[in-house]
Amino acid sequence: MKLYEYQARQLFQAYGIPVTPFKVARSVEEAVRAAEELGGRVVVKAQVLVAGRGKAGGVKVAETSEAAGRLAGEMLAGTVKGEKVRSVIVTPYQTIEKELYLAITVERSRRSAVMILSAEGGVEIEELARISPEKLLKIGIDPLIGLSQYQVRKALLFTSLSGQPVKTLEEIIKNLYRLFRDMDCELAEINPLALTPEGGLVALDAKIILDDNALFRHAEFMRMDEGEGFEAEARRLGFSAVELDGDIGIIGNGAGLTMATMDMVKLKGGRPANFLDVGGGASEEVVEKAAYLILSHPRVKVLFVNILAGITRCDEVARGLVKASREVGGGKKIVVRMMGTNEEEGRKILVDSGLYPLDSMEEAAEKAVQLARSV
Amino acid sequence: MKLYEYQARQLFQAYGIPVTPFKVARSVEEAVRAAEELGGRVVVKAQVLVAGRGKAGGVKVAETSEAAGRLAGEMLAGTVKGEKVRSVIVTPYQTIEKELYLAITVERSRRSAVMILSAEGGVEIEELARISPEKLLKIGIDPLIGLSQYQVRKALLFTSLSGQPVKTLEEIIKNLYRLFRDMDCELAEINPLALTPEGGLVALDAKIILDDNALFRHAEFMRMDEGEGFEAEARRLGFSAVELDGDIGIIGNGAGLTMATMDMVKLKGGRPANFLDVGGGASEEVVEKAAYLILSHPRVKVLFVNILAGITRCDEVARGLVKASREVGGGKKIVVRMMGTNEEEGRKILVDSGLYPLDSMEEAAEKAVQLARSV
Amino acid sequence: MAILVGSGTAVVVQGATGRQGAFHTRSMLQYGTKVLAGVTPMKGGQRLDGIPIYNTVEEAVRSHPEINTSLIMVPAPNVADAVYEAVDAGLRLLVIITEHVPIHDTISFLRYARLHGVEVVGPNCPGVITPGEAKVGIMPGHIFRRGVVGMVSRSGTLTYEIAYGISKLGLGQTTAVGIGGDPITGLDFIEVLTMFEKDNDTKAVVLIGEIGGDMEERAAEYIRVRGFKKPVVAYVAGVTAPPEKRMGHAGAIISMGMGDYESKVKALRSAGVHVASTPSEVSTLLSKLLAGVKA
Amino acid sequence: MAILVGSGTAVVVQGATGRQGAFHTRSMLQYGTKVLAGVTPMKGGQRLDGIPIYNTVEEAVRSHPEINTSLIMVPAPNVADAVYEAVDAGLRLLVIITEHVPIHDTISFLRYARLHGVEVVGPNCPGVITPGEAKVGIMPGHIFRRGVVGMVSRSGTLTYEIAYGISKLGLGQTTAVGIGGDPITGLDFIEVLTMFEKDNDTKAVVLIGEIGGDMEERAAEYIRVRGFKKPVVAYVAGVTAPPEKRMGHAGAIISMGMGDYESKVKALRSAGVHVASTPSEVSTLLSKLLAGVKA
Repeated sequence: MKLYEYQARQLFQAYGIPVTPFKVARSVEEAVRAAEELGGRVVVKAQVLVAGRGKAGGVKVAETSEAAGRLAGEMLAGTVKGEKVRSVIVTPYQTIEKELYLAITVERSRRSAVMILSAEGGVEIEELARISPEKLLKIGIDPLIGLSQYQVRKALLFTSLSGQPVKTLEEIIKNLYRLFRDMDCELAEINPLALTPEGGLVALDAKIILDDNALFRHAEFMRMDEGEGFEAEARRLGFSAVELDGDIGIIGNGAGLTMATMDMVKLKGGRPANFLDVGGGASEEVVEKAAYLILSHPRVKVLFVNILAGITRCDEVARGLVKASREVGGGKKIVVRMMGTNEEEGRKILVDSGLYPLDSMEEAAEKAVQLARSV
Repeated sequence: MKLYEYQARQLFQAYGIPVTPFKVARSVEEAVRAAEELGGRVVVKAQVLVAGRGKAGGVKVAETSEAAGRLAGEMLAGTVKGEKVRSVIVTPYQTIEKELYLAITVERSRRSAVMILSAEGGVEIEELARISPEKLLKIGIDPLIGLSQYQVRKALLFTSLSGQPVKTLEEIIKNLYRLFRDMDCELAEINPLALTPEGGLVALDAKIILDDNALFRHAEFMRMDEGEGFEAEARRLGFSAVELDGDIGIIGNGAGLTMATMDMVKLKGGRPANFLDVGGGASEEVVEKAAYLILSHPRVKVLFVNILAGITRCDEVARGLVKASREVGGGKKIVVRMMGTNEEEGRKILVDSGLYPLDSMEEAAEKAVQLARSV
Repeated sequence: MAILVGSGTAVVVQGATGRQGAFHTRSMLQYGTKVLAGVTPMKGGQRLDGIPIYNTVEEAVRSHPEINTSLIMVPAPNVADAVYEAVDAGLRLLVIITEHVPIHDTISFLRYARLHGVEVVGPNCPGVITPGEAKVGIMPGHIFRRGVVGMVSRSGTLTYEIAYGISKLGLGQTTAVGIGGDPITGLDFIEVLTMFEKDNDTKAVVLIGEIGGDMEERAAEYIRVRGFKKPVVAYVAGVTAPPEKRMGHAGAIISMGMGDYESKVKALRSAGVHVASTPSEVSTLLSKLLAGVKA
Repeated sequence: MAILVGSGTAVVVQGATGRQGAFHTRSMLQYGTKVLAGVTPMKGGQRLDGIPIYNTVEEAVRSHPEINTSLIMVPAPNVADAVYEAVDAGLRLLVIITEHVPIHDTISFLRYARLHGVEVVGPNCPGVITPGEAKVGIMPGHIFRRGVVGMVSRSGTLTYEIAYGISKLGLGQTTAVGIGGDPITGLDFIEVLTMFEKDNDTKAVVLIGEIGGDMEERAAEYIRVRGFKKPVVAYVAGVTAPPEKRMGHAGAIISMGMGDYESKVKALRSAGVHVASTPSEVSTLLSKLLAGVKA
């Protein structure tokens, strides 16, 4: 779960990581008041989760509080890369002596957390990693020991900072690691971490991704998903789902199979409307809900269900599909391919309701594409 | 560093381990007031560090507050097994359904912490370990993982408690381990942990030994040693010292050598007055202080110094001894045996001052014993 | 031969009495897997389909010293503890079926297991099957048949899909290993490839990947540099997946410019791996490569 | 031969620029030990008696790949970190001189080192010397001479005392290992005995114990049960030590009915170990046992 910048900044503050002062505003008035209280030149930043906000006009400088209000108003009325802006933050414009990059994240290949540090911040770190890998320091962290003092020292030596900023950076590194572990982060990133002309270090941005699987340990972030639309609804029902722009709805069990199904539809010339993985052992009710959700989507013409039943049982799947198809009219077609546990029973239920299951994934995909064209 | 019961109880409280209510009293009046406030039958417990306080009359039951005052007065005026009583605690008398034993300590042979649990508390645990080892559960704790939940479960299953006490015990075990780690304990012990007739669990005693070497992490316990006498004074000077009842003072460098020196004196028929290890690399000043401390002890007739100089330098030792011998008169003799780094220089300094170093430890010990007899 | 599990495998199921645990314990027993015990705290003394349930792994191992493998199906928050218990009890192979395990837990217990020389498969995986010998997992056993193809996969049901095709062709499998769909897993492609290379019965390997991460790229690099001695056929799911979206589980995500389909396929092809564009093409390619090899 | 250290030993000193560190680094160099580098954070680039100082162990090892051993002399609060750094840098043997290391730190870093297969001697020890080859420690080198007796000891200066006697007799030492005086140490008596048993040059072993703990009893049990193949002579300090008093350091304490002199001597004698009643008697016993053995 990616946090909004203001949430990440609040966590930084709670963990003693210096950030520029900031205020969250959800209206023009709040933005004006925030700018007045902060005084001087400010930055207005749209609170969105998409990447690349800056280049998309989501971060702007205002010389006066009125300008701040106007910018906030524009942002709050619009979207950034398609994402609706619900709030902005207002924060003083900070003059910068030098920018650093500091992050702790999970590295798959090392099977551990890594700290990444660069004396060049502000830039896209992936870009930097490609062009000048020598400017990046990566330190793998042993999970049983944690970040060792010697590793912190190594990081400090790498920056070639001196004096007070070294001590501040040491505290920031230790606190960021504490936050990363305590909060079950997948990523905790400060980019840029600014060295000010006064010799201070301060985070100008804050990015945190929490591990969804660990939210049970962080009740404060276990709020209901507030979004709208297909994906949010699917999440509320407990599915992993992604919306796409085609007309063939996809239901599969297991991420790999569902992706392969989606890929197959595309390969056969069709356009998937979504990806929806019902997971393992889906019951009749679960299948019904999933099918209903997709069949009721206006863009969907055909629903293609591909189930390989291991824990899952074909009869349950069949019953769920039959129910959903009865609830949704409108001439929407259902193509089913299923195999495995209780396959015969499942087939019988489908056939009795006029739904004819197919044997192979390819055959079924072809059928779905053909139906979508003919509707 | 062994804590007083009241200090250990305060830590228990801070870590959510239930203890019976208690008040510390340093006078008869305080004890009477404490007993009045607590009401009913109380127990008065002398706050001393020696083991076996109960059998030595340091724990007594009082039916009235006057009786509590009287008992406190007697304790505060006296000693328990030779240790002066500076304070007592007053705590309500607790009826007991069953007694448990719970401790976490360091086990040398496992090179790790162990949790020890017994459904029979109150008794001497060493005694129980000898007679009925099957009544003790010992669980080794991996330092990199900590106490695992499965180990806690194993402990709970072992007690054959049921219902609420199981949940309370689970909390107590986890909290005791947290305390043990956070506070760098060598031992954290609850004996007895009482099951009350109401189904509660409460610690009736509290024993904590902190690791002296980790006190730098626990500034609140880094108070100056308040004791009196030779050992306390030696500790304040930074030496490891133990007082014995003989007349030959012993200074060595290194615990093993100093013990061997002491043993040798005894073997040769002498009586060591103390054990004092000046440690490695002792400077002139350090040696002088050590020698002065021992020479000024009224019981000491002869000082036997045995130094094997590695980091330590014989010339420094010699200079320190010469200075101390000049400061203390009274016909006290010094026998020196030294070997190693800068040996020749050291010998010369001694000889110039009329102190003749001997070559072997045995020879020197014999000389010291002989001198002690003749003084 | 085969790898990881076989006739010498003796299993304890941690979390045996839950709904899923009981279902799959029965299914493994029916398959013929030597499941000797189950463990569920506070349910010690019960029996399940004839096998005894113990409170702790230690007790189970004390009563059945031949146990060397654990199938872990406890709820996600308890997986780390189950691993510590199994490692401390001296087991040699852990297969973790549970999904949604917190990644920090996974990082810690994998390290602990590795330092103790214990192999871990998973989490979030279907398990390991050596057809005809032992099924330690939740896969439908009848889809697999004894044969010559080693399978290693990040995806559960997709493995069944492809295994079915291989079985139908008559080639069958030596062992199929579902390494799991999480970003961080115990055994990875490279480690399983190494095992298959040493296994004489395995004549070819099928590698089933997904978008996300760089495990396929690293496997390709390993094959390219080391010169893997057996033919490898790969299928990678997610060619049409959009970037920055999690496709079902945390492992399958094209993120920060990493883990897209093209990069994986390019790397695999440059290592001499035969990449199938559909699941069914895997069998087609295999049958060509193994023409003449007797299953 | 000899054990632990020898002509193949190449040393980095962690904490080389402190007063003690510099003194002993020089002393080891004078002895002929291959000390290739020192490490002191923020002092990288300096030199000390001709050897380079680095900021990190990693840098030292990168510049001198033959380094396999670290002598750790950093302040007690920093020892744990120094161990993690040395283990992570791939060293194989760590000798920790520093005393007053918190016991919880010791427990953790010893476990970490052991899981990585790294040997640790100490903390709170004089180090290891193989006379004529390498001195990795703070002992006065001239007391030792090359010979046939393996020495293992919980006590520093007492080792010198006894080594001096052995050297004077002309027997000399293969290796002398000071395992350290703390309650918990890296290598213990049993592990070092095992090494000496395998070392062909070692004809007899001297074991120097102290009151406190049960390491002597466990060593005796090991010798008794396994049937140690070489003569062992022991000396145990502290026959006159009062109970419940720490004699100098945390390791030497007769506490909770454990670790007294009688129990140790009884156990050693019943295992066939020759127990000397004074340090000098050790050499006397050795010369009888090794009559005819050429040093």
